[in-house]
Amino acid sequence: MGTDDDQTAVLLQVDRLTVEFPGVRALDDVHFDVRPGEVHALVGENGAGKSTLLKVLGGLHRPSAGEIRLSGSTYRPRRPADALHAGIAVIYQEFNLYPDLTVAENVFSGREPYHPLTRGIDYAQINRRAAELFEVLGVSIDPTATVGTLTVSEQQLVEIAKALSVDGRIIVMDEPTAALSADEVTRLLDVVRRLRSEGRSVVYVSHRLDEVFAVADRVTVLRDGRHVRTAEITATDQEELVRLMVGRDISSVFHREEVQEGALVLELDGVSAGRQLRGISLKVRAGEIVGIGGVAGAGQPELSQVIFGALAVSAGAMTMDGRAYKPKSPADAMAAGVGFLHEDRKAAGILPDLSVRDNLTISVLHRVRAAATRLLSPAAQTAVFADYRKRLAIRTTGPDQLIGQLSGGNQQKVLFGRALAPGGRLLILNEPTRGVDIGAKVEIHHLINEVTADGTAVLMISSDLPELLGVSDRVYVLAAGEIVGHLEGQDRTEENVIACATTGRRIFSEVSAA
Amino acid sequence: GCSDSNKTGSDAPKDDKVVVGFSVYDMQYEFFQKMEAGTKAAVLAKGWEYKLHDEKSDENEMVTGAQALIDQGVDVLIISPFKPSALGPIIAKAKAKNVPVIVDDIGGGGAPYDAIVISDNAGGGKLAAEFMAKQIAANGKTSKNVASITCEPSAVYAARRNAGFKEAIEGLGFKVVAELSGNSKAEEGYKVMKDILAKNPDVAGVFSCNDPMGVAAANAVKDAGKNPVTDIVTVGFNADPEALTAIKAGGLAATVAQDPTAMGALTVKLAEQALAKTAITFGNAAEREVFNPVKLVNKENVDSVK
Amino acid sequence: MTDALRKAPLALPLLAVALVLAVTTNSFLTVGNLENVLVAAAIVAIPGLAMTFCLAMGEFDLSIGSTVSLAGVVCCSSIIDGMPALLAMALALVVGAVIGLANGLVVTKLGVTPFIATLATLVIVRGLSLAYTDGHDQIVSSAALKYLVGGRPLGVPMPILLAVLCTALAWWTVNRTRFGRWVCAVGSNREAARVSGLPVDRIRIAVYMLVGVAGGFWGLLISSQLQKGNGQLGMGFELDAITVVVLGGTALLGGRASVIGTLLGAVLIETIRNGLNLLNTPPAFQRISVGLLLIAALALLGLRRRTVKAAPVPVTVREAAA
Amino acid sequence: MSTTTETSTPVEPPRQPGQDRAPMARPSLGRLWDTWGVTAILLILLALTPLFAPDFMELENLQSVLRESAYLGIVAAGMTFAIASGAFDLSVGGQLALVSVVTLMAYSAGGTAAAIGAAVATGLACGLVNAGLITRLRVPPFVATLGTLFVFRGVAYILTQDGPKTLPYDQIDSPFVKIGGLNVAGLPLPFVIMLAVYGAAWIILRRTATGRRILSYGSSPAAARFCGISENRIRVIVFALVGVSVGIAALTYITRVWTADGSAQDGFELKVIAAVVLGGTSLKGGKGTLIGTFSAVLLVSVLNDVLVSQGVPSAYQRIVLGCVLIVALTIDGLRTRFAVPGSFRRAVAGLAARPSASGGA
Ligand SMILES: Nc1ncnc2c1ncn2[C@@H]1O[C@H](COP(=O)(O)OP(=O)(O)OP(=O)(O)O)[C@@H](O)[C@H]1O
Ligand SMILES: Nc1ncnc2c1ncn2[C@@H]1O[C@H](COP(=O)(O)OP(=O)(O)OP(=O)(O)O)[C@@H](O)[C@H]1O
Ligand SMILES: O[C@@H]1[C@@H](O)[C@H](O)OC[C@H]1O
Ligand SMILES: [Mg+2]
Ligand SMILES: [Mg+2]
Repeated sequence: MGTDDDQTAVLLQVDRLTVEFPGVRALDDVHFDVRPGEVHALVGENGAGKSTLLKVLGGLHRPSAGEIRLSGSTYRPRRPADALHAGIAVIYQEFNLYPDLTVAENVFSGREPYHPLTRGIDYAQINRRAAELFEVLGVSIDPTATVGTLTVSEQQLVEIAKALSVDGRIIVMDEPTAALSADEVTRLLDVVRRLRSEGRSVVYVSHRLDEVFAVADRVTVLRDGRHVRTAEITATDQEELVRLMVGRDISSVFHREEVQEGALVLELDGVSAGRQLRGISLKVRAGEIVGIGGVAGAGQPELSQVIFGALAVSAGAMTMDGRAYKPKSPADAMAAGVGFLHEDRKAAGILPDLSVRDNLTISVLHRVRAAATRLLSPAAQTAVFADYRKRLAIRTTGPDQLIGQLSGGNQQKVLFGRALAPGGRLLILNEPTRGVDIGAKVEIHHLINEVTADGTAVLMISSDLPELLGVSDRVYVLAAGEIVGHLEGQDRTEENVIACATTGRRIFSEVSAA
Repeated sequence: GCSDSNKTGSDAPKDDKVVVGFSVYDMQYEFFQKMEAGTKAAVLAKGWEYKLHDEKSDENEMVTGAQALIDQGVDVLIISPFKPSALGPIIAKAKAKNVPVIVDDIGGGGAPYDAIVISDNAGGGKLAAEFMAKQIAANGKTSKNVASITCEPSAVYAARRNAGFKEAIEGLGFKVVAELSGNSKAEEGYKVMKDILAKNPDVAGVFSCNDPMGVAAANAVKDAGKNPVTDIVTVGFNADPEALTAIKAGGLAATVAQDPTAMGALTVKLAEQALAKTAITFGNAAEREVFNPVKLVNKENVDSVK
Repeated sequence: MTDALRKAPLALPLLAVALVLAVTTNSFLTVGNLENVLVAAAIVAIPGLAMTFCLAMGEFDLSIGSTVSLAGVVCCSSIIDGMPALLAMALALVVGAVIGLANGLVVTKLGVTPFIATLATLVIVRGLSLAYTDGHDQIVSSAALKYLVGGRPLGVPMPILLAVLCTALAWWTVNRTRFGRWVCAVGSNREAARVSGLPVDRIRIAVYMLVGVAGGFWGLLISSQLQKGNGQLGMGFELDAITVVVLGGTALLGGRASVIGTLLGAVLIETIRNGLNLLNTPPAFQRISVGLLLIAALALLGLRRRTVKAAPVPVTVREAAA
Repeated sequence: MSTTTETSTPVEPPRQPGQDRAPMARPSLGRLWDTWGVTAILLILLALTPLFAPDFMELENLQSVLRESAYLGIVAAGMTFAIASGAFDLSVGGQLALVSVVTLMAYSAGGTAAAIGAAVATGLACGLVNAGLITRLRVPPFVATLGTLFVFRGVAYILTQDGPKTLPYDQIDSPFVKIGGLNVAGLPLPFVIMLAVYGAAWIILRRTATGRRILSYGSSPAAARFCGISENRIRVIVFALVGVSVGIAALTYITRVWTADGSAQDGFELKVIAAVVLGGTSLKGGKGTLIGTFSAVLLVSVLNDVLVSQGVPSAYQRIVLGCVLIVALTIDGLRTRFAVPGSFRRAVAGLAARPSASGGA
């Protein structure tokens, strides 16, 4: 090994890296390095090229120019297996899990140990080791559960466990916390610190700058595929990072317009659905933003899907605008004026083979047809596309780009636009800003605010506590499929939400009961 | 080189040389290979030109290819039709261009062809029945139960064989206790025979409408520990080489032979008559049928069959 | 009981069909007939097991029927040419393996969709087989070959014994070995398998070779029964093999393999076929019955599934968190 | 030792929201290939054909090729919808047999109009039976249509137990028979019908809400559901479209071959599916190209015609046809592999730089 201090201090060195896709240069002459035992954060707007850089490290993309050196020697992964052999474990932004296999099988895929006696896969061992990993992460996930039945946040945790189970020198995490609850984030950050103390390096991508400041030693900012700055974390601050990322100042203060108490839009009365939801009663009024909080797995997606007609009601009743509301399918719900954003972008959000324009207009096809012929009008579709692209700052090469080729955050913006497009009575938003950058997050919050001004009611499910409390007028808290809290006014505090969600306390504000 | 017998440009003067087009059922079967050889030899012997089209067991290919032969200017069309009932459009086109049509085997489908050379399928079935009854008696069996394995329901010629067999065997006092389809295939013939043996272990004979099924049925009989000649008289149809081999080895009781080579030669003779507009002597004038005889082949005469 | 049904859902329709046949015929329940049915089922179950891997991997192999033919032709003509029977049989398996390798390479290295690649192989291999035999039967009389279906070690017909062995082996491979898990992993999410560092191309090639060898073996079984090889044999067998797998519950989209299901699927199909013959059903009605019974068997499962699982993917259906 | 590295890039003026750094409107080669690739191969084949088959270009031969490919082409148009929606219909062979038999029966009972009505109605009915099994009884499309393949053929067999249904020869001048034989401005009527079907199909797939929903469902059934697309409606529409296409195709088929029974066009389903997939429609659903299907149908027909006219024995015809299938899709496979700019150059360079190290793995 070299004797030069500056050389040995670098474990991974990326030089003049360029990556091109048809129509886009995703990375342009980028340099980046990782030292042993450091946490190096990578930040930038949606589409800045963060994931692309990580995919190069993981052997998924081949650069068109540039060099990478690992411990001083050339590192040129041709396939993911090469990265694993080199001790680089990557948690990708979009999950890579086998829905049909068990949690433990997913975690140890490719490295399944054989039992010395039976010469078959040692299930006892992998189940035990998976359980241990989840224990470290502070969650209880059944190693024998089928991954396809897990929630998004559980799937994220499986991905994390998978990376931890590899004894990697460098652990790369692409937005690992986008789908995690506050509690789980805290634990993950502890895990990251522990990895560092073991002398391992972590590359950490997140749009949540507080996490970056809580855990990183250094930070690199990418913008438009170019390197902007690398700095010791102590030598910078949030405002500076934001400015470097977006090239301008952003006020992250959300200003909620005063809304006047509207008419009752949706009411749930003792609604149950299988074992997932029990006796849910809640009300949403016109122009109101009602938040739903709780730890992951408390029944939030089920609640939203019951209202959207995707999950059957087993007991209780719903009314919409005072009339009985019994949607048999999402199509029914949409016909009644309900819009919906799913929390699982990849599995139930994007239409991967369709263009951005088609993804945006699929729920409003009747509005982009020529009146006389009832044929779709490409021009009208493009107009819808142009409108949302502008309002949401969607970064794409054009209306015909396939949505699968967008960066994760930009996909999320398209899906948000899709949910918004039909307009109507009620908008159900599951994790509306999952994976979007700081600027777009503010923009989305403004848009939510705007739709309520037209009298649309919003039901927002968010595991991001500041968002939940900052954006909604009232908050219901779910725990184990039941409503355990209803927080209004002064009571809307992080402490109260956490108390209800995790400690079994029940808090019901008395401000305006009915 | 592309100046072989397949090619006659339409640029060749029409009346220079008689061009015969032959559309064959499927060149993947030995039966039709022999028929083709017989036809071709007879055509070339006359100093005529010969064009071949293979229908590949497909009615669409049959119509397209036969019509294409007419388009290419053949003077006479000989066809061994995969689907006799699809001869209509071909003959319509031939009539429009004044091309006589001679059908070889399978069936005429009711269309106005000039003549059809046909094996006596029903007669063959009858021969099979008579032989079977005799052999059963010789075996000393008292059971009056027999079975038959048929081709796919759409094979009209095969249905005639079965009908001829059934009528004759029942006339001899037997009962056809199982009549199942092996879809002309050896694999299925074998399985069907096994099922027959399970249900009617006492059958004294079995007739199959073609030899692949017949030999397969004989194999099934052997696999059940019985003899296909002396226990269960197994008879096929066609005199395919595998049947002749089996008969010699005592692995099949009999088959019914047609003579496809001779049939091919006969169609050419009829074609010449049709071209010369001389009258044809029909075996059955109503259907313009010219019969080609069939004969039963068993251990005694198998060596005389080529 | 319900758990057993969930694991082997075909057991119910199978029992129903068997019951009906036991009542309506007096020959169904005879030893000879049951043996018939089981031998026939074993012969399609063995390639079906290989095909189970292919479907679990989310892919199809349509070429197996042609492999049956070519393998049989190669084996029989080699025996005719004086090759020792065992060697000729091994050669037939090699032919199957080579066809499988070709499929695997075309699919992985040339990036051709499996459906078209194996359809092309189906056409090409059939062409080879027909060109080689030129329509002539390759007739053999080989005791060694005959033993494959005719042998009765321990008094059990050879195919049944082999099918039981193969099923056990396949079950173990699917559920207890890396290879089996990797096949399901590739079928469940091929991209994830690649990202996890699995040798995806090699897994796929191996599965195609497995199907190829199984196709070769199927060819030997057929040639063993018929004592001949022929370019026409095995036509349409690809659908037979795929049908028993699908009927057995292996998802067409991949990710899961039901080994026992395949075995039951084969038994069900052959029981139906046998039953229709015992009942002397005319061919036209046979087709309808096979079709209707296929649909009925799966409809039974479908209706049951509907009552169990109200909402489709990816709604989280799981026990409420503690 | 510096703690902060700054790139030379200065902080740029704020970017307009939605503005991209590399706006590229021109369609990529890959996208063009998706739609037009098989067409290109077809054109190359057509350009080369006269070199080895001079007779091919004769009018009567061209007409014959177009006429005979129509029925397969029409069903392939319908099948494109099924495959684009992520399902396929294995029963089309049975449908064609049944529709043809019923149509001939209707013709002898009520003439041309009755026959045309019966064809479309029977096709539609078959499609609805499939859809019903899939949506009501929850049978997966593969098994449902495999089952109905047997059932439809079986019914056709039952209807033709006393022999195949046939157009009587004396009906040769009936307008019905003309459907298969007539030429319109030199184009065979079956081909004209096929063109019309493709026109209509293209509009449905590309220009109607229904078409967009079919593609969406095929791309991701789960996501489509949350867009308010009803799975059942998609299934019904798609299988009805296949059925109707078989109904129309049967008209051009039956008036060319004049006969039908339960065995008509054995193995039809694989030919149809192969044409659709060869054309570029993805079996995984979500992607469909009618231009591709159309070209693939003609590609196979032209190839078949050339092989037949050159007197190639059928066994070898198969070998050539299979190889062409592989070559056509290899070009497609390589295209996806080298979609990224510069990847081809790098692959070539990589091959050159790797003289003998390729043996091991
Ligand atoms: N497979 C692909 N094909 C074409 N373009 C792509 C592809 N993958 C990424 N891109 C483009 O590359 C650019 C960088 O994307 P990348 O995913 O690296 O962004 P990111 O910084 O990770 O964004 P986010 O925060 O939204 O995840 C984007 O413009 C994206 O559209
Ligand atoms: N496949 C489908 N899935 C779900 N909803 C549908 C579907 N087709 C139509 N709809 C709904 O039916 C209602 C009528 O709308 P629309 O006029 O678009 O239907 P349509 O007439 O069937 O469409 P098209 O004109 O494309 O045939 C709308 O609410 C629309 O969303
Ligand atoms: O006897 C012939 C049979 O062998 C063949 O398969 O079909 C036509 C028949 O005439
Ligand atoms: Mg990203
Ligand atoms: Mg409409």
